[in-house]
Amino acid sequence: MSEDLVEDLPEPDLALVYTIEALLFLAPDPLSAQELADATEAEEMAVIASLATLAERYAPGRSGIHLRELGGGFTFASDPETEDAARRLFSRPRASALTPAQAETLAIVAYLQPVSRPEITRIRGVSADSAASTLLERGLVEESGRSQFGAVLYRTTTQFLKLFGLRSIDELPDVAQWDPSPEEQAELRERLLRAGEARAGGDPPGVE
Amino acid sequence: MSEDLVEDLPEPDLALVYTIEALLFLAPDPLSAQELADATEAEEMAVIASLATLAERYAPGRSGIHLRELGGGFTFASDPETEDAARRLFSRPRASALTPAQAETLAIVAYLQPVSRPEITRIRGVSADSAASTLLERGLVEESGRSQFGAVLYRTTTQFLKLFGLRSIDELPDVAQWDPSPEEQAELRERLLRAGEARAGGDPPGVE
Amino acid sequence: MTLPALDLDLEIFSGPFDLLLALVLREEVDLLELELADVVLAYLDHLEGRGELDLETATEFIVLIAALLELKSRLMLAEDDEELLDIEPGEAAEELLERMLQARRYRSASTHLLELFAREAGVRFRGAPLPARLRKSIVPAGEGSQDPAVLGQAMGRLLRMPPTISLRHISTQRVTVAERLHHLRGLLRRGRFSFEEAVRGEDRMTVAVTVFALLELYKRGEAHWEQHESFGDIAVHAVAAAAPLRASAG
Repeated sequence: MSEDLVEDLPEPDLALVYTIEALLFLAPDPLSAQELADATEAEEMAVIASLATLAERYAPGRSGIHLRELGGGFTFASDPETEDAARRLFSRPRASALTPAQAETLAIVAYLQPVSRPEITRIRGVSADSAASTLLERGLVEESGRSQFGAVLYRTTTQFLKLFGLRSIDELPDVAQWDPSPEEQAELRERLLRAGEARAGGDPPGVE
Repeated sequence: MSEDLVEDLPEPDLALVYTIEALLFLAPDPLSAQELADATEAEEMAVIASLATLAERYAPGRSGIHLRELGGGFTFASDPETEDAARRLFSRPRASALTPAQAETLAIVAYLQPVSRPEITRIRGVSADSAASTLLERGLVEESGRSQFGAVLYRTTTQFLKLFGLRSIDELPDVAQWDPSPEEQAELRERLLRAGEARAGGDPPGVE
Repeated sequence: MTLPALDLDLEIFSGPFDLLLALVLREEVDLLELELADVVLAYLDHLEGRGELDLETATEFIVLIAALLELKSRLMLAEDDEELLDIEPGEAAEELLERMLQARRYRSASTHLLELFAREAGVRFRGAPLPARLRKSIVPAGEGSQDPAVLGQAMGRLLRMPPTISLRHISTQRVTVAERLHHLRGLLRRGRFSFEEAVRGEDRMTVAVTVFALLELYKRGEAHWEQHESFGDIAVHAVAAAAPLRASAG
């Protein structure tokens, strides 16, 4: 909820606040202001005002439940401080860790979606089949049709956005920021080129 | 929460109140004071004091979520007054009825029935397990015995015919109009398997 | 990263793997004289010695060794085969560089994702199903609301064969046993066929692979065959599903 929206909002109607509170509690997936407005038959501005009221009530330090804007909508989530008790109660961790192969595959899908398995394999340099299957099973990626050559394409899911604390995929930083500096790239290129040029000079390789 | 319990309770610890709030929010079923005490590693009296605080906060007229005592445990439930909105929210027809994976899986079952899951996977080139489970859940396909190798076979249901407005399976559209190579004479099943195996062999790298 | 810990003792080089890599890139070790298979074997010994597989290191090793293999295979092409080589050495290096950068880019991105994941580690969401009375209100989509054409289109997509890979630059044809098995099984549905007709018009490689496929069918008890004279036609019969395996190859 951005600050400028919170200002100058109409005084929220308590019945609407409570209804939205109940809908967010019931819904398995994040709800957009538009969806909430349709369900409550209220103006979107009134919905946004109600969400601002709820954001204050369900704020860190004020409740064990937090209102979060995630995966293209609003949803309630537990305060991470309560995780120890939750783990004892449900006797399992919230989500098992990702292996490096799964994380890499997920990063490629997140940035290049929709992307096919062969393309992921090409970028990683090793097969991504087992990692991709696990990500599918865990609901972090899903199929999104086929490429013109018939390969299944993958994209990330709302579940992915929820578990990674993202409002939308656009919140991911520009991938180019991790590229090496131009100097480093130039040095790498030169080293590779020199190795490649070995072929051009000297005897035809492999021929006695 | 009975009134006599609320009297003479210790001042509740806010961290404990928030933790119990989070646990009640997460749990699908009612939790007893004992279960909450075990999970939070707190005294049962302190848990009961926290529940009393929460009962005040989540009371009718103060929130769209109510704390209720049910079957010897405590649980959050949505305010019945919000149910009209909930019905509007959840009864909206789903925007895109079938995902691409589901449409493919359903088409394979519809045209080739009875057909086994491994065969569906071979034709698709990737696993169809999640799509097949969803179709089963939605009542569009059902089991129809086992193949000679023991694999479960699937066929479409009456519900499927209704949903697609078909009187019988013979009314399925002729594939010919979407057939990329209609000149091929081989049987549909055989051609699908061949194409599926070619796809599973992998796209040429770099052509995506 | 433990790749530097991999010590090699090869004919032309002895020392840690990362040093070898650096030397190859600086051309101080001739890639053409380097037996990459020995490097792989040394790595396998190294793995066995450690008793555990570190996937991250293994991945890195595979990427590096694959890059070296590709570079070496390009080096090994004789110069007068120029038309077979559609990539210049410079381009090869560019391509390799691009690939390394890309792999590195997404590896870094994955680190960022893991940080986000860890940051959110204690956050849980409610997964409880809807109360029964609300579930009942979910009306199923109306009758006839779905277009059967969706199914026909899906079939059309599934019938599409992926484009065949151009193998002009490779002299051997790529024929797999699996393809020939499929072909033979198709013929076998009729009960019997002659080998002659199974390979009519095919090149020698395909014929050879078809023989392998036939052996495979025999091994699996799906077919047996008879050949009445040397170099004569082979008659192949389907074996009934329940029939015991019979050695009847001639």
